[in-house]
Amino acid sequence: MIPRPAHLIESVLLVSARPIEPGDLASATGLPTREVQDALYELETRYSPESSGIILRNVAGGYQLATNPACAASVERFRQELRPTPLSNAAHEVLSCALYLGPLTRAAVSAARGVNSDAVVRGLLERGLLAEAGSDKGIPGSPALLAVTDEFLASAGAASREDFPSLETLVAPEELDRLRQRLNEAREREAPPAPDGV
Amino acid sequence: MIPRPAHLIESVLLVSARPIEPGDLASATGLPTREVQDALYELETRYSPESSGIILRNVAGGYQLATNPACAASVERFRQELRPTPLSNAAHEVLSCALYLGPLTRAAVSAARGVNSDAVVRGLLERGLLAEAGSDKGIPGSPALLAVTDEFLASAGAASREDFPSLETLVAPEELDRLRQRLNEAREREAPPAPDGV
Amino acid sequence: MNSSATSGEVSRPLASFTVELDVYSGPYEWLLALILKEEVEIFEVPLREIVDLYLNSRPEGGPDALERDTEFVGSAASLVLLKSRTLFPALESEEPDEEPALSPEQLADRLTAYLKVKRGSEYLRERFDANSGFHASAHALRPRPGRLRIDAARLQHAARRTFSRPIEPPTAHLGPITLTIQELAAWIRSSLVRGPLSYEDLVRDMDRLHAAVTFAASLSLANEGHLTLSQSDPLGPLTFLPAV
Repeated sequence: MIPRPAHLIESVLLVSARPIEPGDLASATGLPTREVQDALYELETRYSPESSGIILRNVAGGYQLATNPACAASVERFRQELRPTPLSNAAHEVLSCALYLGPLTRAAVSAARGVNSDAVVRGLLERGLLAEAGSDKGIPGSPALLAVTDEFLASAGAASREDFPSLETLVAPEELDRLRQRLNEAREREAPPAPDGV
Repeated sequence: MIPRPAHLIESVLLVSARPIEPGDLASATGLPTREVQDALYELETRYSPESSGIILRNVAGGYQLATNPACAASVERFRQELRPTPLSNAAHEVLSCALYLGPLTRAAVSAARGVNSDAVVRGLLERGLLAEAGSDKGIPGSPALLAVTDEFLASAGAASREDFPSLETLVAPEELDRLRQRLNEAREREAPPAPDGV
Repeated sequence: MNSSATSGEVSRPLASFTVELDVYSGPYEWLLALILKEEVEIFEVPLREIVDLYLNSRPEGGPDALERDTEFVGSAASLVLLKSRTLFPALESEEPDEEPALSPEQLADRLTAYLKVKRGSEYLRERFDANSGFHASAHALRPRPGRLRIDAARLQHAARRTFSRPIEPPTAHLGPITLTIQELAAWIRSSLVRGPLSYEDLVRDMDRLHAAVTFAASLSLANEGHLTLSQSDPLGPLTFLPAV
């Protein structure tokens, strides 16, 4: 079954929390701009405040699905009841990297854990437990640095990072040396030291 | 303007990535269960694969809005993300053990498959498709029991654990007969019947 | 499935080749280390997939292209060998039977049970495939701040586990193979002319890979009836005896 243009636009709108410009809708769906416009007119009727609990908003030059303000009370009650998903072992490991070794890049988190951790990092950013805090200018592409947030501290019942036992009390010195060496090696792979005389 | 029940439900569904149980929809919207059910029927038509790029799914004991798979290419192009690596044969076998024979221990999974499965189990725990659900007190060391998760049900598009055909229907009786016959033949080849008079 | 291979350091040409497999994702070198430490089951490592990943991500040319390819071929060959070693049936027969032999009925029951699991897994694959195109709403609300409780003890445990994970570059164990099973087999046979041979003496100066190749060669010879393996205790010293 070939989906109709309005269906394609609708599905893309569901997976973006931010407004999407018509040009980006066109390139995602492969539709000509004209068809994108027609589909958006059609969706404005389908998702109007009179006919739906979900509305199509045109904000800041882009289009976005949002809840109908008339339904705000239900949405807020739902939010009050929302139980957080428990954190996985992997999430605990990534958080401990950010807490003890951070701010650090995604690549450094992966190097410390020994497995690609990008998906776990994305989840923790979405949950507000990690945040990007500046970037590492010493590495080509200046990748973002990750740090734990105040929300993380509050969730762990800590007033500050000093409330956690120090790294030295958790890990033996030779293991710490190995860890630092692993991180250095990973960093050098990303930012090779300049050769002499340059 | 007082919103219609279906609109209230719709707005709450938009703000959850996870399936919501009918009871939770009722308490968020303040609607009686009966009205929630009626509204869900109405929304199943509005968000059916034929009529929309957004679909109402009944999975893992709840209801969830998700993109229509027919629109997946546009969604994935927009996100610039690849689909997660498909699971291996080994992973599907371990999940089949947990679904049909579980909850069961790691050792029981390995015994059923005839090969150590700990690494595969670790991967599935990390992906959230398996979880430890209690432990087997009858075995020394009380090893953890593994069970499939709601995430598993959602990934399989199943409303509940009962939403799978039984193992007996998946294996045809003729196939079982053939297996036994092959075993008998193999046994006879290994230990040919003694010749007469010996 | 993602992979990448870019030029790395001169001494470790595969340093930046990473693999994403079901059982492991991360640097290829570490996968080798984990296999040697038996933290990853070689049975579960799809060797063909690794080769495909390497070929697909292999950068054209570059100053160390030949070295990189050689290194990869060497390590991949080692993996094939290790895998075939673990699949060798003779290995089991040298150890005392831990499980009593299965009766034909028990064997049939066990295979029937496995067949069912297998069919169940095939059904699940179809089901997962059919449902892989759904994407959930990105408009999800976060729970109110403060509702999540992070357990400090679990966090410390995670830190300890992560920071003391024993990972070191393992390629020293896995130099290119310089001896074939045939060469080793010929060597073992000529040494056996002088009488029984101790496996431990034979491999004393070898690295782990060559010791494994030697073991594989001795299993081949035993299988063909050229020698007998003798081991009085489980995991005890192993002696090769000339075939009677």
